Amino acid sequence: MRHFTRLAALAAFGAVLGTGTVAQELYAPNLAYRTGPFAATGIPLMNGQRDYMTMLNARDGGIGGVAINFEECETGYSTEKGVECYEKTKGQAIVTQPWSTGITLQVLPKSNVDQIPILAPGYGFSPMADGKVFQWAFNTPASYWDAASMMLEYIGEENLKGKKVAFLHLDHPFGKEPLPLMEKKAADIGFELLPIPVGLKEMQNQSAQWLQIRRERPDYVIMWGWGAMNAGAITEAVKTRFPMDKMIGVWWAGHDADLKIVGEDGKGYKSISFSYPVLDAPLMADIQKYVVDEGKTLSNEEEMQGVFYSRGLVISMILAEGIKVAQEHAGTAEISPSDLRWGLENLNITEARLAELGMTGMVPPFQTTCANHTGHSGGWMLEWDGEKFQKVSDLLQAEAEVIAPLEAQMAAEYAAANEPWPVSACN
Amino acid sequence: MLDDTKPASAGQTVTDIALMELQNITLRFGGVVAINDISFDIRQGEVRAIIGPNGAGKSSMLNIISGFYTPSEGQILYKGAPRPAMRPYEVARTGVARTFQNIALFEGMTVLDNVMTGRLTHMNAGIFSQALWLGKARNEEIANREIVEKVIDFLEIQNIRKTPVGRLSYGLKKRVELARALAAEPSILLLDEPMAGMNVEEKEDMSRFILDVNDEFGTTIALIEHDMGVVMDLSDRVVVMDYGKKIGDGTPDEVRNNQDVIDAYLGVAH
Amino acid sequence: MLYRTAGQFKTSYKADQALFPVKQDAILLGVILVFAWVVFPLAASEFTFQTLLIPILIYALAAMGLNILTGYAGQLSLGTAAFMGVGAYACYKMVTLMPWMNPIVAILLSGVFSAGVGVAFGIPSLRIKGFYLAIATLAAQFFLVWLFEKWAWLYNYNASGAIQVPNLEMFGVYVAGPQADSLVQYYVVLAIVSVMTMLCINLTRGTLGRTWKATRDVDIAAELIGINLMKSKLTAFMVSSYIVGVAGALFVFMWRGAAEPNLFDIPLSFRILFIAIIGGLGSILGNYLGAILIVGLPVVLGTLPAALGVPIASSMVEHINVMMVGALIIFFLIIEPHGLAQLWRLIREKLIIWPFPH
Amino acid sequence: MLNQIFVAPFVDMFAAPDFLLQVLWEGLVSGILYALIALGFVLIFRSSRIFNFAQGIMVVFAALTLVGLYEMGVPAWVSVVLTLGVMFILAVSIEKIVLRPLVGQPDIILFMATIGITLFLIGLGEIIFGGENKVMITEALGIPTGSVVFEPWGGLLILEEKDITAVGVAGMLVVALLLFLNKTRMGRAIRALGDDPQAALSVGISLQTIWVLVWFIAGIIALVTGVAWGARAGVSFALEVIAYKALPVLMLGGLESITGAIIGGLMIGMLEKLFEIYWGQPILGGNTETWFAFVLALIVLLFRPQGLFGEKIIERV
Repeated sequence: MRHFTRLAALAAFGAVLGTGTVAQELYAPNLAYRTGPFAATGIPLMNGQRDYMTMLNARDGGIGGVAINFEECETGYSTEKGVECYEKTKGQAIVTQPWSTGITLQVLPKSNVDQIPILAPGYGFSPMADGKVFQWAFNTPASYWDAASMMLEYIGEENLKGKKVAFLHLDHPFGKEPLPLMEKKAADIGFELLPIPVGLKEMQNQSAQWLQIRRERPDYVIMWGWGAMNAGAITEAVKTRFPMDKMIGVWWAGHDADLKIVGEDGKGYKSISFSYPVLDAPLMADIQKYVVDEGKTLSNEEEMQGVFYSRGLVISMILAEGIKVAQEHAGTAEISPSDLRWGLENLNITEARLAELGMTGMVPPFQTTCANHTGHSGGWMLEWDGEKFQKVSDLLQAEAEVIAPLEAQMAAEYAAANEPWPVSACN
Repeated sequence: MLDDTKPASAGQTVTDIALMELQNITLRFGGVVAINDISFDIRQGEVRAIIGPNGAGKSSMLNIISGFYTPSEGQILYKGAPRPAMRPYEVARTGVARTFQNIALFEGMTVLDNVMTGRLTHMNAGIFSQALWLGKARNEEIANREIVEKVIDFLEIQNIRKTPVGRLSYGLKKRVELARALAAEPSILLLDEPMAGMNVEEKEDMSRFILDVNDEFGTTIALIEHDMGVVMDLSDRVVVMDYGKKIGDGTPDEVRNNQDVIDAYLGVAH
Repeated sequence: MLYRTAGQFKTSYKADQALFPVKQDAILLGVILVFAWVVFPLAASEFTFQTLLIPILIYALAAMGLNILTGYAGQLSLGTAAFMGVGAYACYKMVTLMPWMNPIVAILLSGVFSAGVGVAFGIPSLRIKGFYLAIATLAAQFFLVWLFEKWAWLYNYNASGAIQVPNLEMFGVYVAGPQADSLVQYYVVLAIVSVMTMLCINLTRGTLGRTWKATRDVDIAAELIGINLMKSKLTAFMVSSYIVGVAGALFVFMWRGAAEPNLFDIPLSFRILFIAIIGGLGSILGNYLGAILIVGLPVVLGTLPAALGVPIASSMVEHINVMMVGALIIFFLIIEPHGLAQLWRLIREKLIIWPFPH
Repeated sequence: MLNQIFVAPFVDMFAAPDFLLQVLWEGLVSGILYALIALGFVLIFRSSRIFNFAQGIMVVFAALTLVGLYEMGVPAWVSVVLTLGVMFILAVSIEKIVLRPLVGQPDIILFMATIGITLFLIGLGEIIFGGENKVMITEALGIPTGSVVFEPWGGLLILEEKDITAVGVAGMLVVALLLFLNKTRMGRAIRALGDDPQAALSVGISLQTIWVLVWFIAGIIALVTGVAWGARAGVSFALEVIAYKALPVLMLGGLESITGAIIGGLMIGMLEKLFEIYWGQPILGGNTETWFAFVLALIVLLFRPQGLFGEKIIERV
């Protein structure tokens, strides 16, 4: 036993040294999941993120002249593996990208101690928007509550009053995340909210949930689905003849491959999104030139046209912009985690900046501040036309006046439950 | 007897006080009658044999005595009082110990631990005392270990004390099983074919041990055995069964000369 | 010569019942304890604490609990994780309802709740045996995890449905929660696990241990020599679930910091079963060996490619890791079905007679 | 509360009989697949006393191989044949590498070995096929994808054609298996093995052959299950969990009973759906299907330890 542990300790020691940053490199690891039951949705996102950074390294020599070491640590969406990855990378990393609400919740409390920014674009804990409380966490550019609010706004208050809305969600912290906002809106507007949980083991066999939907006859189905759950729900919806245009998914339920299973039958299905693939954007040409043509991508043409791949690009762009702003502020290219935090707090992604990046139309403009870690970019409603997702709305904006107090309230509760918890004044 | 603190009854010979009386015992499995209205007694200090051809119901009889089967009809008087319906472990705690036809030792334990299990009915330290290995549990362990060591010495298995029973020969396993039963200091010891499958030498050893147990500790013994020679030499009295019925009962000589027994059993079997 | 036992004679039964009748074993244990209490804490990095030392100890403890039930009392259980969950949720409720409570007391008390639930789910073992019982324990597994999800009171009506460990203080030092130092947590875990191990060794070598082993080996014979099977099995469920519950509380409070219900789902149960079986059923030492192999080895393997500079995608490493664990399980089952503990026993026997084989 | 438990559900059932039929149909479709997987378990258990936990991953593996081959450009039906070939090779490898060295080990060791196989196949499968959710090649296999609609009592009953096909094919497979087990020499040997290994071997078929054969049959069952289930929601590793559902079926039906597996599977499929819809969702907050079957089986076993179809056990010393 002694021999064994010593061997283990030695190897672990070696590993820590081995992953150490070589000079002139920023270590920005990604806690990716290309395995496990959620791999289907994870892979295109990870590919997009990776390709963006690869492109920057090839085209510009990284950011501010420093290469980005965009190493992946595989979690398989398992919280335990995620924490292992976090512990493994936190020594050198300037950022943590936890990629699961479960892992985010787990590392969130440690963020004040370890002082590494958590970047969870479009996921995680919605109250993380409150930068005073969650000084190290960012769910830029939009939170789950933003998503729920925009979906309801799209349906329209007049269409909701007195109606029944089924909330089909994964029975997991991720799926439960929008409930507080939905419940509040249901009370405000006066519609009946019917939460229908899908267990992790039932993702592929949702017949009981859809029988319930058939019995309850909701007017709308709002879906908080992920991984294998999406395909399961959409096929069941087609089978039950639930009108597709009354079904709206969160942005993680808007994956092209999930809809391709039903093809034409899925026409009319909608998904809210803070990103959109613009295939003729200048960025795509650079990706083609510096990554695809060089044989450095793990993706394929079909996947690259999808919503998730381009969302991966957007997410890496947010990180890259954060690094850039931080470098300018710190006056050095080799920034520290707390420099990056400043960068992520002072993002200003304007239309002009998007045009410079060659990403016009791929993400709405947004701006973060010390107190606002989300940026609340708003989003577009996408609709499946039988072959791909199309933008069918103008830019939608979440109701800040409803969300902000809720964020502040729940952030305060969180801080209280985790006493002592430092709260910044953001002056 | 093994425990020095108890009044020794060693040297006791056969008495005519009935330790156990079985009255009109009948046992049915569904429609099959395994034992049909049998009565006999086992006297304090004697060696009582139950014999009969295969399927006569001997093992079922032993199972009834040890409480594994509940008789469909009839009652058992034990130490002068009727024995109520009991779970087998409760019967064991009234001083009934046994061995098994197909050895039922605890293969995952050493010889010593197996014999120690025979003492379980005498040990009652609480779980906390055991977990902390303090006071009562520790003293109890040592006191009982001494008794077990006596049994081990008596049966001459000192040298295999720490051997896992899985590694032992058949004959030794039988002896360890006897040790385990004996360690319980039973009022009545049931032996289910103690010599089955043994060679002549092992049988002689086992016979000697059985007689010694009976002589030195005065333990009452009831046994089932196929080897007629052994039965006639060992036992004080014999019950003969055939097809679930009792067809003879008496001293070995009486039984040997009983015409029913000769017809039904001895004549047929050999 | 290292393991020469000649010349070491026992003069009393008391001495013979000592924990380490052979002197060298005591020395070896001493060395291990020095490493565990002094060397590792001084040398280990944060990463080593969080991914190797603390989890190995906690997993070993959980496996020990399972081993009491499966290895000693012979009742196969596939629901270990759910009982860990009971411990974790009980601990969470206690520290949130009674914030003044000493965290270690809370952890030790949480086992009482899992012991109660364990006994309730152990009742079927009186009638159901073998694989049927194993499947029956799955009823506990699935039902309890479902309950953790549906019974909002358990997680204080949190929106996320997850529980989060608050900062807990003891004598002015944080022992749990985000502010707690890994070193402190390691010592707390090490202390609790050491004490539990000691209690387990005592229980399994004494009356109760023999009762359980007898129940495991031949239950009918056990009953006929005077063992109350109901009591034997239910005490096994009780003791086992207590330990597993404490392990569950440690798991969340001393290591993970937060937990969602599906953390306690079947993969965790299987993982602990692997540890117990690869380590060796019916052995205390085996749980540690198994935990090192099943928990520690994949972590080390995962860091190897990077350390050696081999460019393999991390997802590939993970795939290979899963395959390796599967293959290792099969490999170890084939070379030594009785586990690593048995392997060590054989090596030790060889060492005792070495260098004179006859 | 009492009303909710004892009255309301039945009122609901009678108020909407078409919906009740739909629920039962959905239960039946799941049930027949549970039965199929349970049958795979039973065959392997009878012939080798192995509680084969790898049955679930075999379903995934078979379906992934089929889809993978098709995506490589192999015609659909050729893919089916090749997949069967792969499952055969898998069966032989498992027998040779894992089972043979473990002959005579305690049940729990063999059980653990099958969990080892499961992990190994998960890793291998992800390396070969990747983790993405794949679309079952339903149309290429000629499985109809429309639906049949009935309107009983003015209501609505939708039967998916692919579910009907699944039920039909599964039913046929069950019949074929029963014929094989009862009418062929090999089949009888497999059945006899459960009762008396010696007698079975005297027929002149080696144990190895029988093992390879039952693992191969389990492979065929896995493929059919994989196609049927994959046609509903795609093929991914998440599919593995349906193997758990076969376990309570085994408890109810008995580990060795072929009829038990079939009837138990159908019963559990329908009862768990009924319970979820009429009791679970209204009263307990739903998702009761994860545990209902287990708890039901547990309760039944408490009163009948031998299962529904087993014979009363008489214990002997």
